Amino acid sequence: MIIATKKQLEELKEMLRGYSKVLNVGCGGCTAVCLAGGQREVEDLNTQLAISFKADHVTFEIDSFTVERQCEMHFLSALDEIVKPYDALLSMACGAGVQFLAERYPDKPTFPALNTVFVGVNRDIGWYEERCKSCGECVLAMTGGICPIAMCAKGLLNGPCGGPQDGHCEVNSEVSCAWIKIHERLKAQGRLENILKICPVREWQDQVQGTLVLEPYRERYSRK
Amino acid sequence: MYALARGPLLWLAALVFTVGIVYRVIELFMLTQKRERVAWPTHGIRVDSPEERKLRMIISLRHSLIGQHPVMAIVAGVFHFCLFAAPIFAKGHALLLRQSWGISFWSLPSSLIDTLTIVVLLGVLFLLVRRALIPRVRAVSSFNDFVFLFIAAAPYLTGFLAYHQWLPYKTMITLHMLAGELMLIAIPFTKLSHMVFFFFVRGFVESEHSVAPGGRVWSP
Amino acid sequence: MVPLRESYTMPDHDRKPVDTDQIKALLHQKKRSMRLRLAACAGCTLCAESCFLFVSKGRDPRYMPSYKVLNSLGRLYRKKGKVSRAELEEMKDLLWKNCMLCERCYCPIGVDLPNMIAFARMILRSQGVYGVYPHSLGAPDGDGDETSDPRRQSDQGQGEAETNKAGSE
Amino acid sequence: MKSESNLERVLSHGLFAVTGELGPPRGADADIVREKAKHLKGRVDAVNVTDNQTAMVRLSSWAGSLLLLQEGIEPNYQMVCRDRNRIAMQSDILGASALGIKTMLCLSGDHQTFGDHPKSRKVFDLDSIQLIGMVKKMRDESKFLSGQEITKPPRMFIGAAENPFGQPYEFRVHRLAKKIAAGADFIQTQCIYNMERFRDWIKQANDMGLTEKVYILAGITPMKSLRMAQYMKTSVPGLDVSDWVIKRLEGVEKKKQADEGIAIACEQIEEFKQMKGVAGVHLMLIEWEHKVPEITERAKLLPRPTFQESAQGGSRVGLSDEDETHE
Repeated sequence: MIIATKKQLEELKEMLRGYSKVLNVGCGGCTAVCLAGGQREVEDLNTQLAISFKADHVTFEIDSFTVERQCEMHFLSALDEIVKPYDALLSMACGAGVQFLAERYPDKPTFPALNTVFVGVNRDIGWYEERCKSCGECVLAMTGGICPIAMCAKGLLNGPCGGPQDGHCEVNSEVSCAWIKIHERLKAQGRLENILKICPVREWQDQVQGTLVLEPYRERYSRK
Repeated sequence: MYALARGPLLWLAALVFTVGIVYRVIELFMLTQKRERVAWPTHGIRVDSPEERKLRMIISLRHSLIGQHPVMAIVAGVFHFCLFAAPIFAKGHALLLRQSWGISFWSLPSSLIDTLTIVVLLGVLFLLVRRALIPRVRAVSSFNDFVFLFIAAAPYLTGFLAYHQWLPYKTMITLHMLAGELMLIAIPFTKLSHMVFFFFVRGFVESEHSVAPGGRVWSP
Repeated sequence: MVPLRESYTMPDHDRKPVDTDQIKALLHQKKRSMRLRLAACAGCTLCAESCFLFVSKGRDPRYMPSYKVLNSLGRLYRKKGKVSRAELEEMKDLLWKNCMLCERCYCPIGVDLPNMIAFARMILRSQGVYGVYPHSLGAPDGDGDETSDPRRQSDQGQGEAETNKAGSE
Repeated sequence: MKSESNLERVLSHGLFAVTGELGPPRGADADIVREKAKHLKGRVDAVNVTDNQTAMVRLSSWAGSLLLLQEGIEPNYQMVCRDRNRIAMQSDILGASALGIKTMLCLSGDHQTFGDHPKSRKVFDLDSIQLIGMVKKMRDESKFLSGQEITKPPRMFIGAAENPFGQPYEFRVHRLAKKIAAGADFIQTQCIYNMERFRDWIKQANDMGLTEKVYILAGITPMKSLRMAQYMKTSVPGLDVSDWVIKRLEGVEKKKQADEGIAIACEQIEEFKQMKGVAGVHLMLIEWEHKVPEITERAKLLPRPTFQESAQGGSRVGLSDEDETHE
């Protein structure tokens, strides 16, 4: 799941200064699940902004609407009529959702309310951990299901650097060394030979904006 | 009938109620488990800005049940409070306790109990009207819901009538005892079991909305 | 554990009858905990506003978390698994179209509705009934499953949709 | 010979090699490099020029290496993966080779959070082992990483680092094996303060036949003081300081602690001279370059061999008398 967290109120106020009628669009996808951009957070933020601007004697009106997911156009279509009277849009989706919203309503200034932080897991309520860098070439088969790209500070592919201390990363003693964990797990599974071979230089996949078309759908999108 | 209601049936109801509640609590303990935490978050804690912190109280209040549904929240709160307080502190019940077991239990003035009872009855009326008239409540209502409203209201209505002796006392008090016994028996095994569920789950099971995280989670 | 008949190919549900025994067995697995939850629901409807779909779709009661649960899992238990395929299809709409499983619903009593929705979804999947993305090639109803076409949803939602106001002058 | 590297000559002649280290200044100050170089000249076979060590911005390592070349010292050009992608690295390697740099050390590099620009973007396009493989490919196959031909390949003696004390311990020797398989010609180890563990590690390397394929230079950093020893024990990641080191420094008065530190280093060097699988020592005297003459003297590492180029491409060993001319 994509994890995001709300920008601080001060930054959002600075962004929205000068717009008096704003629609805050929530997202029922990942950001709702990670307690960052669901309906509840939309209402919370709107209340914060309304009170805060009122205290500054700034005329400001903000309404809310939450869609299923902002990363899909047909869900955004529900907003077509609704957005009309607004000066600006505030999006509580991830960075991808914000851009799709902005794309659907190009004449409306669209602002992000969240910082999208990583692809991660839900460790517990309100506690998330990064697990994936969406690098496009998964190495988890080699590394026993622990990602060195996401979880080693240097993204090393051929074993740990010289620095781990008591099982922790030298960069942050609160973080476990990914390679020690990889070594441990592979050893337990009897698969250490995985990391005794040299992992060759990777072909990074992030040169241009990623696009993916599934083969069965290729026909559908081929230019006639 | 009076003797039956006051004797064996009362015992039976009390027994079923107690055993039932204990059973439900044990069941809830069995269906949940202690949250095993092997790791704790050590970094990456998002810090709210001072202004956000200042507004936190207002926002949580505004988005709590009281902020969102003030009428329903207050009615539900007062209703449930009176539902408990009226029978526990009724003079008649304390008297009965002293006569049977010689235990003295303090009670509230009858006029106050009277008021509590009226509040309960008004609360039931409110819930009844709500259930009958508001479409979204009707959408999740079945015949049972009305039955349970009746079961909840019956002891209070009969008790009120018996106390004021507007109808034949002996009949009313028998009905009152029967109604009370019915309610006690119904609590652990019907919709009224939300009494146990509420205290246990909101208090012990961790969730986004748990009031007091008790460190338990639902077992898979 | 009863093995799930998860099908990854086109389910041939038109021909296959509903496997009541399998549904029963699945229902039995979590009978205690699910029935306890179902019984605890007081039908107060205070969960409604916590569902963004309820709010976005013109406060249609069919989007209420309790409605969705009572009319899917609740019905399965009430009928002891003896449901027709048509009923399962109805439940499918409630469980996939009307719920995004964002797990953000609020119950004052503490019933964890998402858990129940997820369990009901699992039971439906065991019968080859599940929400399919519109126009996906693997859709059981061929090209485009009408009932789960979100564009229909949004058309329906548009007229009734209302925004929530929070403003200051 | 894989390169014309002085270090390679020393090692291939079976001589006990000595390398030093020089940290370039945090300024465009060539004189500082020259000043430090004076202490090293003639006393070591090559000098590591660090590449923005601890991620602090410093004069670049190739420029520092050129300054050493001008001073007549063989630089061991360090390159880390933190700041450059494969394009910049290959280009720098070609440039360094063209200007006469013949030895290089391939490292992953300290993480940027340790330095003065902690929020800079990390690169780590390659890791150290992949970098070693890339340099080898450029040198031996005359090909870029892409597989395209290099007109004139860089002739580099390829070094790598290894930390025998890093975790997980049992993996360290395998990591050494990986570096050798990737193409490392020599290894410089992390500073050694735990002789038992080092002996164990070198034994493993001997048993696996690794020391026959690579020259291992044991890392030495004499303790300047008890405080430094305590700091290194507790606060430097990947270091393993044995209690006996601390005890010995505690045993002498504060003024003589530096002297004791050098004494310990000399004893270690004596052991390394005898140790099977150790081909030399790497002296890392951090901001203590002026002590190099004293240590090399006391450890009987002088004079250093010199080689005279013969027309046939071979070389003749001689012994340096540089230290006399410099005193």
